[in-house]
Amino acid sequence: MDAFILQILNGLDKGSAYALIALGLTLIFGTLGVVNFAHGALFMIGAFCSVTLSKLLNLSYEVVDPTKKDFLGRPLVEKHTYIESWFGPETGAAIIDWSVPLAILFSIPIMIGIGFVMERGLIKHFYKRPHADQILVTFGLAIVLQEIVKYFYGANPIPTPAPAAFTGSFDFGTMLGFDPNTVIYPYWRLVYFSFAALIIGAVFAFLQFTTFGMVVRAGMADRETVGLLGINIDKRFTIMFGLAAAVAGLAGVMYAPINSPNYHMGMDFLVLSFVVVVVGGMGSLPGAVAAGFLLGILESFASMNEIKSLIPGIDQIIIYLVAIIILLTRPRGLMGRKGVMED
Amino acid sequence: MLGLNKKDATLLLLVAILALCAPFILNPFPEGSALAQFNAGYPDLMQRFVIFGIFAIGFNILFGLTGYLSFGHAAFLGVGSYSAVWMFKLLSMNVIPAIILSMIVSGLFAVVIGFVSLRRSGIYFSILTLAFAQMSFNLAYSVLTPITNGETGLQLTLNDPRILGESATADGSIPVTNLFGLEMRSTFQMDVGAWLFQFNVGYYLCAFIMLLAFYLSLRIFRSPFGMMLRAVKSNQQRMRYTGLNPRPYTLAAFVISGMYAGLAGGLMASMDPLAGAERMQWTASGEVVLMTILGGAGTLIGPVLGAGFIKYFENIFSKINDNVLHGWFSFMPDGLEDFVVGIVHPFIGKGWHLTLGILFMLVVIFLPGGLVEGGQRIARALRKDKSDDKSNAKSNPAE
Amino acid sequence: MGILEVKGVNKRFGGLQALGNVNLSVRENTVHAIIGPNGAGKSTLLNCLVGKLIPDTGSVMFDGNSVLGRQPHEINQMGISRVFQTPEIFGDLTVMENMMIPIFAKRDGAFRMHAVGNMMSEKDIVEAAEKMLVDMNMADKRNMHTASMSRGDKRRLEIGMCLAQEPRLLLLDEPTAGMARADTNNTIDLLKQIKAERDITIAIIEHDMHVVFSLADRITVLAQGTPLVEDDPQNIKGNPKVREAYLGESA
Amino acid sequence: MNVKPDFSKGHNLAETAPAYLSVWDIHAYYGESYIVQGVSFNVHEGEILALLGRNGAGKTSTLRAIARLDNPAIHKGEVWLDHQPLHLMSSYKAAQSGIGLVPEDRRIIPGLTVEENLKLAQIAPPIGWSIERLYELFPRLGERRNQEGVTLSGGEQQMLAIARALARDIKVLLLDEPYEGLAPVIVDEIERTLRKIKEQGITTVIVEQNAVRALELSDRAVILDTGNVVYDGSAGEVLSNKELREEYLAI
Amino acid sequence: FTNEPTGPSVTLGFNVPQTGPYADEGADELRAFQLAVEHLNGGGDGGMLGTFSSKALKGNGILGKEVKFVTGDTQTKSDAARASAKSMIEKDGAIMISGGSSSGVAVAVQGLCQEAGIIFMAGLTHSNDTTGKDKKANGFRHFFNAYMSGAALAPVLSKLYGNDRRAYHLTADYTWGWTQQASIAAATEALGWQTVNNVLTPLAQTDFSSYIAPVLNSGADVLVLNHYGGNMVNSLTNAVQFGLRDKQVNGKNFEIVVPLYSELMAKGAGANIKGIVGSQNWDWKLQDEGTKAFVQSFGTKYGFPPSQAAQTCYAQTILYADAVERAGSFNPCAVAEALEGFEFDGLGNGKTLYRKDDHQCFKDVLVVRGAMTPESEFHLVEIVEVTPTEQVTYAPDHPMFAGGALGTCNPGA
Ligand SMILES: Nc1ncnc2c1ncn2[C@@H]1O[C@H](COP(=O)(O)OP(=O)(O)OP(=O)(O)O)[C@@H](O)[C@H]1O
Ligand SMILES: Nc1ncnc2c1ncn2[C@@H]1O[C@H](COP(=O)(O)OP(=O)(O)OP(=O)(O)O)[C@@H](O)[C@H]1O
Ligand SMILES: [Mg+2]
Ligand SMILES: [Mg+2]
Repeated sequence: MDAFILQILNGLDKGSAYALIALGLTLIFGTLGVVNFAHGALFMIGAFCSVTLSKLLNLSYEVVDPTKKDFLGRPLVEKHTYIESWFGPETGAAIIDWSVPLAILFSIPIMIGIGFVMERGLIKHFYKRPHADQILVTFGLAIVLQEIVKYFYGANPIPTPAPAAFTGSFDFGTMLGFDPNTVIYPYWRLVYFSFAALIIGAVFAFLQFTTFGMVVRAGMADRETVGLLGINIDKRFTIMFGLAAAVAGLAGVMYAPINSPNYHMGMDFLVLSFVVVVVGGMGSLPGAVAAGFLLGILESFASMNEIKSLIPGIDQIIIYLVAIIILLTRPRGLMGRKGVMED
Repeated sequence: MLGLNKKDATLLLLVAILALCAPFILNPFPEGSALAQFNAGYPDLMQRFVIFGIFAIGFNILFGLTGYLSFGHAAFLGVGSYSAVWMFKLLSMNVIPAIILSMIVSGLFAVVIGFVSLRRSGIYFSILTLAFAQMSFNLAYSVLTPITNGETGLQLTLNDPRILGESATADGSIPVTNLFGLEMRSTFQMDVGAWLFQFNVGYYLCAFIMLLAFYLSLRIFRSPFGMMLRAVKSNQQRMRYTGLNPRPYTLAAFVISGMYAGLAGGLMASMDPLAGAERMQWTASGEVVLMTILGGAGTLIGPVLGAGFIKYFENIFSKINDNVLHGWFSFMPDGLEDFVVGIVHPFIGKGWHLTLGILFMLVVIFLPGGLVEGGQRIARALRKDKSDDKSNAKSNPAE
Repeated sequence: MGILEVKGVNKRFGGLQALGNVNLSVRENTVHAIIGPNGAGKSTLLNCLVGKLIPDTGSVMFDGNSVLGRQPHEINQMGISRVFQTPEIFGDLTVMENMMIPIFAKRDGAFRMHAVGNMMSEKDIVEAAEKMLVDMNMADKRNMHTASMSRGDKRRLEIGMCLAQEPRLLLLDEPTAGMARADTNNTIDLLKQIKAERDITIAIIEHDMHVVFSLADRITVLAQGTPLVEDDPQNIKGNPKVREAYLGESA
Repeated sequence: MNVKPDFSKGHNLAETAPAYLSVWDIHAYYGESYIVQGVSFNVHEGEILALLGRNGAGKTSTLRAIARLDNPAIHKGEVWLDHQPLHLMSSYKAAQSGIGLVPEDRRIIPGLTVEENLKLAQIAPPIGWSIERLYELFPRLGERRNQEGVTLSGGEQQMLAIARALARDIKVLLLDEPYEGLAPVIVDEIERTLRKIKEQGITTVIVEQNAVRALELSDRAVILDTGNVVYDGSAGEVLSNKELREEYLAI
Repeated sequence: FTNEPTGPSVTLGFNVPQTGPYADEGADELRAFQLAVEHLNGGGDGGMLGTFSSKALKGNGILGKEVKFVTGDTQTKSDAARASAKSMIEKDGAIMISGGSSSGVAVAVQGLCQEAGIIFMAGLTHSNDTTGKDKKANGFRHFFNAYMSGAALAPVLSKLYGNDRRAYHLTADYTWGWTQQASIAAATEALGWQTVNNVLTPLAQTDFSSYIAPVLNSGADVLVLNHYGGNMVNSLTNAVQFGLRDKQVNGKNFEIVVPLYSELMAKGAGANIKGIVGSQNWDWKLQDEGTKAFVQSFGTKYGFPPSQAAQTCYAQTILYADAVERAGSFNPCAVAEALEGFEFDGLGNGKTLYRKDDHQCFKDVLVVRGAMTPESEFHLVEIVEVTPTEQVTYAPDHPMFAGGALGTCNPGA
């Protein structure tokens, strides 16, 4: 029972990451109809917003300490951060410690800006082009973005810890009457889950309670006719793209403490997020979110020893297996709309 | 000629000449010159060009004609390789049975995967094929290690039975792949002045098979079957109401292209008897998609060009390091030399991905029809230059 | 006993009864027109005949065999061809290729590989297609990509493609909509000629009364999913109910 | 005016009243193919103009060019509506300036219900008829308001397309074959509506294959042939002049 | 023999990951190779040439021929690595290939070199198979292996955590992971530890939470992470997130062990590695003369201390050159003979033996622990113990290394 609860928690947490990435992807892929292979790169850039902010906060001046020696036997050059010298060691340290949450604010304008530039400068010309061309150009872009990040940050993962206040884990077990330490869950992952729920809710509300969503959907189905109705669809597409980039970026910002960011983390998630979006059904935001959680939970269960011992290697293939089964039983995924990218 | 019209026959002839003379064409720079770095005329890379060419030609039969975008074609390549290596391990080092088996096995795989995946179209189809390939890859890497040798890849050993051959040669090493005794790796070297040309048996076998594959694809493109496949792409609804069932056509195309992939895999293993799981990863499937689009999907020669383009970058650009750069620019004054090297540095060696990414974008932005369109534009420009009459602007059907 | 027998067909879309207990009998070698107000269920009825929709209840027999439960291509192979309300043609292919495909389908059935033959060396098919193009007055457009044709041309092509199959039953859903008057008259002549030359039964949906009354041997008026009357053209013209519900004063 | 054949009688109206919508020497291309080859005509405020011609004459292309759709692309020429230069605008700007096009293939937006299709038309200003009023005009649409637009019957879609144009406050209504696929009663109904619209001062350009009906409704007619204006004059003239009709309309 | 150098220079091929997750490690290897070439050609301060026990090298290249090199990208994929190695052999005429950052690649390239008649000096490869069932006569490994990790770790673990421990293994689901897990399990079980569970994790896994979560519940009090690279960084980060490091189980402190450490992984895992025990082939803080000379030379040139991967690649290049020099020929068979059974000192790690039977190198192995109070940004781990050679030596026919045959050396065409 406790193992079960634990895996549900895990699944929800994993699922929230999948759902968040898939949400951003589906805004572009499911709604605008652009196969965006650069979406993973946006996620990665989000994570590197965290890294960058923490680097910026850690900018330091150097002081030579002749009493100590460095590895070559020369006097040691010590580094002191400006932040600490400006705000005093305690406040300074606290600011540095909170760099990841602060990066949320830092990243929103950056991501929206990147989204705008990407859409206006590149994607705009590809709405009417075949999907294959979209794949090629966005894949090229993804590589370029990745390599730029790699050039500046290297290939190695960069540890980006959460604020100290969130280290450790919350003991659900004692709350539910189990033994202590049986059902624990890290605070930061709980934060991530809540954050994901918040973003998902906000995006839904935006698209549900305004006509924006309907217009964009209509624009994707038939740009020309929407233009005939006096609507400037280009502008809305740009906004949608910015929104999607921001969602992807925020997913990345908050993910940084969970796994140290590296330049190819986007590619690692890319295929999976496409699977999630398609299993959810093209063009359906609730579908993408539901599929994210479903696959997250199933993946967690598949990694349980009891199940692995029954079917060896099941955790290696579960996502794909489920995807196949769902797509065969439900032609358009969980909640897909008819006619969206079916040809 | 050979049941082809004049234009196609010319194209085939052109490809044949290119393939035959590749050792010369790809080695334009004299040995030891600064530009020798850009020579690609060595057996391994030439083999890769034609093998990936076969892979892409096959992929294009499915994608270019029917529009079904498979994102899992690498699975067939991988399966083909494994089959071939197993043949080398169990039967003999002759490449013929290995290649045949690899085509059969990948064909069977394609029947199964195609049968299931083709129940859906569009992106749903793509994801189904992707899912199958990723499952194959993940399993090959882990659970199926007894068959695939997992991470390392399936290799030959001295203990393999090789019923019709020998486990080990007289001097105690693993025998090499051959075609009835003609060793794949044997290379005839021709020294011409500063040039060294290499004529490799394996390459010519691959090139010959590639020509066959190309010829077959030409015939398929021009055949009634090819027309049906284009009809599938164009309007399945109309097809059904015309009394044609699209499913067997798409399945046939899928299996044919799967067998092409298997053939490529088998050849790869024949040139270098190792089969690694990465050959089945989505990135490998993505690569053939990129090759095809880059060259020009739906055109006959495009995929081959695309394959050559990507493999060239992978193998040539990745090997240019700062040392080489300094060698090239050593004629410049020191400060300038460092500056130029500094500028070029991010794009070569470990930065070859960056260059490739940029080129992908440039090609697709400026040449919507891929490299083939680039060629056509050049040809058109040349023609215009010659005869300055108003060219008939009729768009000619795709190559 | 007609060649096409529709008995008790019902079809619902959610809350909407699109077809309610439709009975229809089409006699062989006649032109049977189905008319009725917009949304009466005419196209839905055709859809049930070709396998695009499956009726909720009822039976559809073609020449003594049930149509229901068969795939669209099987139904076509039985001898039923259909022209759609919005033209369904192979947009990426040329006119000539469009014309060849149905002829292949007629000759080879649902599937035959032909993977290495040259399409242009199939003499019989090329000839038949050429002839059909001449008949349809489209020979000059043979190498055009159909996507860029005007809609009237597309429709004419589609009719030609269906005729090329030499079907026993031809279903036409507003074949002359959007066609210039001259071409409409051509089409009427063509259909008459074809009817005279071969054994063919035609079921036609049309809002253009000129076409209906020039061609039809018999007319069924469908309203709100059920047949209102079935009669000879003359009687239909005079039927006050039909005038009120459908024809209006200008007919 | 830059009209090639001079039917001087037809120019009466044109010469006296000032032009409201003025199309001047437009040349438009689909890719490389030259389709609209220098078309000019004027439309006066509140009048109905019939734009006629055979299939493929370039009627649709002309309307699309006026509505500033990218395809065909105008390479040369000017379009003025009420002193606004449409030729300098993109299509949504042109629409906001008062152009309302009912496209020939209706272009109902998939995935949206009937009501959403109408709502969509009222997102950008200026807003015209209320949705309730449109349902009064086409009760059929009111009944189907929550059905997905593309599943409507052909005629119902046509109604929706017209309603969608009226949902916006437009100055000029461009109708591309509005009667196509409609039952005769509905055609009568729409004709009445168009007259009503005319009374409200809306200017209309109507493209229609049913030339007689269109001419009866219209004040003036422009006839196109292979992308050129071959007649520009009164509608009555065309109706009464048999030669004209036979030469350009084959009726 | 293949690629016999005829001109005034000789070409070596350095095949390292330049793209993909191990690109940084590859870059460090490349730095070491370049440094080695510089030293062989008589440039720089000579580095470990001065401390190397064999004095055959004179700083005038190899056998008087100037050393040149070509580089390639393995992409950490067997296929790409072989393609790259082939191009070095076929196009550039490389006489020796070295480098690599994973066992799969090492085994694949080693096989290729055997077929082509080239010497392969493995870079970073830790799997038992490289000199076990996949050993090749033309291939040599300077790096230690999983068995040695186990053998070195076991006594330290016993000393630190006692002999009554229950271990839970998370293992990367591929060959290297399996051999390491088997080696560590065998070594710890010999101490009296119990292996509660061994869970295989998919290679592509990035989030290990669902594998970590059940650990506390299993009654285990030690978690062994048989992961490398990104897998290890993530699984360790996740384990620490779950608070495993601070928990008490069975009345003992819960402990985490990472059997194979690398500097880059340690850097990637950041503060999470504090106090976590593992093993290393070499560390720049060793105090022998060879290490000091190398660190000085490398540090002066690049501004930071070398990684163990760099040290391995440097040593491999020097060892190859020295063997050629001693054999007096570039013939791979002569070189192999010179390397087989070769005993030397002064390349770091103290006295070292290249065993003839399997071409595995035997030397001291380091047990290290994540530094609790780092003195500088380069101070990631501290050395807990230098396990002497005898303790990590095993018989050539040890079952973990069984199967496969060395074969005979192949000089190629
Ligand atoms: N898929 C569907 N879902 C819901 N309602 C549908 C669907 N298809 C058709 N309908 C409805 O069923 C009714 C009959 O439609 P049908 O297309 O058969 O009419 P029709 O007689 O062909 O009309 P028209 O002459 O205008 O083409 C219409 O009211 C239409 O809205
Ligand atoms: N998208 C397109 N690309 C290329 N050519 C086109 C395209 N659309 C139309 N054409 C061509 O332009 C010409 C004029 O077409 P248009 O649709 O304007 O004629 P129309 O007068 O409206 O005819 P119809 O009465 O059949 O609707 C036709 O010859 C047609 O083939
Ligand atoms: Mg209808
Ligand atoms: Mg038109």
